[in-house]
Amino acid sequence: MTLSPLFWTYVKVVLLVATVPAIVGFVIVLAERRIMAFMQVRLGPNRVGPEGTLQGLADLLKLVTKEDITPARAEKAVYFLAPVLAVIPALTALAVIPFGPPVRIGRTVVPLWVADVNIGLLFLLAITSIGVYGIILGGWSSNNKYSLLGGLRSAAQLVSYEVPMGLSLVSVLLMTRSLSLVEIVKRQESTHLWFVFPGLVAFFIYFVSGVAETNRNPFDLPEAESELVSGFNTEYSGVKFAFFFLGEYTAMIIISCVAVTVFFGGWLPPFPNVKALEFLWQVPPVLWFFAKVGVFVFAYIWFRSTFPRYRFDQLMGLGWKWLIPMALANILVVAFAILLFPGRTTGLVWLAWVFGGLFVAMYFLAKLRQKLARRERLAAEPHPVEG
Amino acid sequence: MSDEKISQAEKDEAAYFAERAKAGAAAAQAAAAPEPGTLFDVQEMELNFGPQHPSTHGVLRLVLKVDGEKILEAKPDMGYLHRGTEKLFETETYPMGIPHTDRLDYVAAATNNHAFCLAVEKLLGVEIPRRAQLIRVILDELQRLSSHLVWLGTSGIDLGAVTPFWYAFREREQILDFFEEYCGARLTLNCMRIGGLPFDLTPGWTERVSEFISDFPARVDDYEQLLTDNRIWKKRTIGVGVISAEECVEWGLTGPIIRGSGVEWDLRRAQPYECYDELDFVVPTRQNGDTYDRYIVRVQEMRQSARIVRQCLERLEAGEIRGKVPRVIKPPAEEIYASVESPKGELGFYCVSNGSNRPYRMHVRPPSFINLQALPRLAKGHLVSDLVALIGTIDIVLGEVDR
Amino acid sequence: MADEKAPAEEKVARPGAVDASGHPWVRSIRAALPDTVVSAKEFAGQVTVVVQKDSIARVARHLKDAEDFKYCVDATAVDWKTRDPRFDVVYHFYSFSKNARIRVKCGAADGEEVPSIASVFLAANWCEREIWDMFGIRFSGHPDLRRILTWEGFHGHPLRKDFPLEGIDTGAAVYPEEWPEGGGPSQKDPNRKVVS
Amino acid sequence: MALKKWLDRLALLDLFDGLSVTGRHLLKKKMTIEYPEQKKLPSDRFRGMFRLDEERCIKCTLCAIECPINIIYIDWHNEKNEEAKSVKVLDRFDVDLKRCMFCQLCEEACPTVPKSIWLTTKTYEMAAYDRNESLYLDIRKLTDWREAPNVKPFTVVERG
Repeated sequence: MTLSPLFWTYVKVVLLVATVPAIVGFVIVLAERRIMAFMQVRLGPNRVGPEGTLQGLADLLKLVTKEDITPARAEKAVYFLAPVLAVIPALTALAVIPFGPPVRIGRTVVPLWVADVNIGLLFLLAITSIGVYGIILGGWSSNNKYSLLGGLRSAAQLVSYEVPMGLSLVSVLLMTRSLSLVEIVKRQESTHLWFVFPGLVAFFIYFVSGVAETNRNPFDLPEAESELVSGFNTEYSGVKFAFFFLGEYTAMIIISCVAVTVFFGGWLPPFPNVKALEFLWQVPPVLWFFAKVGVFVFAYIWFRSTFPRYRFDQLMGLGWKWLIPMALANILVVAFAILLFPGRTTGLVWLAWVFGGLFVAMYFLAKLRQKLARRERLAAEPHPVEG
Repeated sequence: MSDEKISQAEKDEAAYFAERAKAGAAAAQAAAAPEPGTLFDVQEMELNFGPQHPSTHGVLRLVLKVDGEKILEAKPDMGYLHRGTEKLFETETYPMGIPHTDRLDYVAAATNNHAFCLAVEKLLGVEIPRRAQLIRVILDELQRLSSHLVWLGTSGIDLGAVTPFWYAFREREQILDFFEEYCGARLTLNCMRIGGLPFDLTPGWTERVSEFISDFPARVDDYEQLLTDNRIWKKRTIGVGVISAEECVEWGLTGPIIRGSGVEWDLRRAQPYECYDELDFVVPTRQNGDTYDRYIVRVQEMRQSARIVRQCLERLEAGEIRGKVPRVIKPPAEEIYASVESPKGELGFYCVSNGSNRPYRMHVRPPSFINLQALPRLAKGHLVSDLVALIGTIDIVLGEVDR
Repeated sequence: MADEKAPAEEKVARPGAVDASGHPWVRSIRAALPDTVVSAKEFAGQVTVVVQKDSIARVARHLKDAEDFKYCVDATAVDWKTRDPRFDVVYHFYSFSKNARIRVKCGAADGEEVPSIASVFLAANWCEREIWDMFGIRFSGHPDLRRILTWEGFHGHPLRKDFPLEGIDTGAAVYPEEWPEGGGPSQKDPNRKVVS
Repeated sequence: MALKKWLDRLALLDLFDGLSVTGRHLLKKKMTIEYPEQKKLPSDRFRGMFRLDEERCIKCTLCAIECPINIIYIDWHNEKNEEAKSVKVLDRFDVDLKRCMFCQLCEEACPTVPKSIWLTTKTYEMAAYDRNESLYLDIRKLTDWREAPNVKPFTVVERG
């Protein structure tokens, strides 16, 4: 008996919709809270279940049993719709992410993606930006000034960071010549090169705008507890709040997934072409994928516990004055490198060396300069602090 | 109540009811008027910032007029924590007033105690033994450290940097342990008495403090590494809330604010009390008078405080801890103003005595109250995000503002 | 204090206040604004000048411009209850160049207005509001004389000596919906509700 | 100068510095004290809950007089003891703990040696469901409050 591909698609959709919220609730939130706590020399939640593993369940129970409040004079329909708008697109976007190469189950070959759309990247960009409407509408419909400010900030953030994100992906498109995410991974396999190396600048821009797009620190302006008292979700409680929460974390997963797929070779192990490292292929590719996503989520958490928050206008300035010109210039450079050796990847390799070398050189120069400046400052201080 | 008081109260009352009648009429008129425009029809929006807001550092309420996020006008509204401390002083003997001073600036209780005691001691003309002076200075400076650490943590959180808060509170916890060991309380210390100190140091205290102090500059380096050079921190603070030295003087600003604007004025240096005149320390100043400079000044002050504590620990020698104070404190019928450099600025006590054992009038000159006065001036034209930075940089404690 | 009968241990001998009419700052005020200085004294190195109430703003201006007392430390008041005039309004000014403070006082009877110095020193603005709030002394020419620590509509002035220490029943906490602006009903307000 | 500025901007050194601080702390010793299981012992001078020694107390009411907020209520009467000497007997010694600010002035005022009322009992767990009942101490509570129910075992954490 063979099962139709459609059946497998249903199975995958159900699996995704069921597991991703569970992963968000149980793994990522817990990991975030505990890792942040560790960085802040404290322990974090460790009471519910062994080492706090059931914290997600407790949070879920709390949120579900909480009273669901709708403020007086709120736009009821929109207020109800906004959390849904925040979650559905985020979950939909997961459809095009390739978690691994096709696997054989029985006699059927099942690809580990729901759909290999040939406009994959465009689809992703389009669908994730719908999620922001949830935040904007939620902020507006709550009839609360702080929420409104949060929603407006979110709108501005969306406008300024969609552009650099798209532009940074364009330079990758030049390398892959395909929008399909599966195709992008395969292309990285065939060129023996993760695109993060030639696309270092593109990756940087993509990740910065990704952090901004998901409203995470240091770009968490729409929420900004200390300024807007949670901004757009001030008035939300219970399940609706849980939906916003879920939407935000799913968006974070998607940004990480796309970064892994486009820049870090998707399910490929590190250095797929090096003979000595062939044993890495023994690890199932899906695990490689999840490990890489995990690294990105960790980076998100790390940023959150380290950086202060940008101001609204500075955020816009960063987007428009820095990231967009940088992305445009990067496209030019990449295009030039590709055109220099048409049909071959030599240009990309060169580009990788140039970008990598430049950055490392700059970093160490700056480090040196910092050390010298510190020594000078200490020498110039009239009363150096001894001991 | 005396007769004249009643007549005055009646007059007040009549005026009040007339005003209320007028307000009621206005309200009725407004109700009859067509529905006011919705949020989008008006350019200006009134935003209630506080009293329950995470970054107003207590129960400060600011009524903001904002255009988008730009602040057109900020009106502070306080008094939510008013407890009538000055009235309480009048009803109690001098030593009984000291615990009340703990509750003024509750993150820096030792300096409050110190200022109170200093005022009464000046009135009495009491000399304080040298050991007591040194211990007082140590307590003051440890308190300054802990207060600045609270400031660093909370103003970091206001700007979204969560982690320095925990590091700062880790160190503060150690300082509070020292206080607990010395006087038995962590926050509301009540650790000074008129004429000296209630206790001598416990054995081993000085060693533990000096160990902490020698470790402290490295900890400050950590905070600085997180914040000082960080581009986001710089962007959020440089050029925010700039105030010139002349304006600082005009507004009566004190403490790190006036030093951040380039006025090297520190009561520990300008009018040394206790044994500050023989200690070697720098009064850090910066020239630009913005939030970043005030941040730098405070961080430098932490380093200097550590130095002062170390010097005092070196100078400690056995001796009396309480000067010759009469059992019943009855100062001459005079008036006195005495002030110390609290972590927030000049904290003064103006004491009027009528020769009895209670102060006739005890007025507090709270640095936070006077500094807060400049907030509308600082906030004007900035964004709402900057407002939290400004509240953080003024470093108010509402217990002191409202008294 | 506890036992008033306890024998006072040795009283510390202390010179009392001395007359400071000859102090240069006092002379300077006298020279610039004749007939303003009522008296002057010095105690523990602190100079106190008592001036006429109506000229306080001019004295402040003179001290600021001519004597370089650029910094208004504080302004407060003292209620003497039975004295005439009833109140003392007390100002402290500081001079950076002299590194010294001066205390300027003026008397004010109940209901009298004192000229505001908020236009001379911005710092005095809130201090004067506090004095109005706590003592009920009005300041003429103050830009924004509202109550500051208590709320608008509060009855009485807490730091007056005849204000009861226990406070007064403002009713505000009991019926917030009845008195939305926070003003407590006075004892004679016919609408006042009493909790049984 | 401009070159330096650009170098600093593009090398992201400040951001990496910050990340290194938090990264370093990831594995450092944690400061959390897991409260009910672990406890930090208060110092010897810690001002906690009151304790009264009725025998030592000479009923001079100095503590009540010295209390800044008048929360100590003392009543006593004279009684003849077996030697026909008149002795003071306490009728009431109440401390309204819920208003107490733990300033220790009462202990300082106490003239007996050792003190008959003292706060250095190393007690700080005074949470109660009913303030008026639990935090209003009469003589009985002041002298035998140690019968605290349900104290779970805990480990003591070193100070400092």
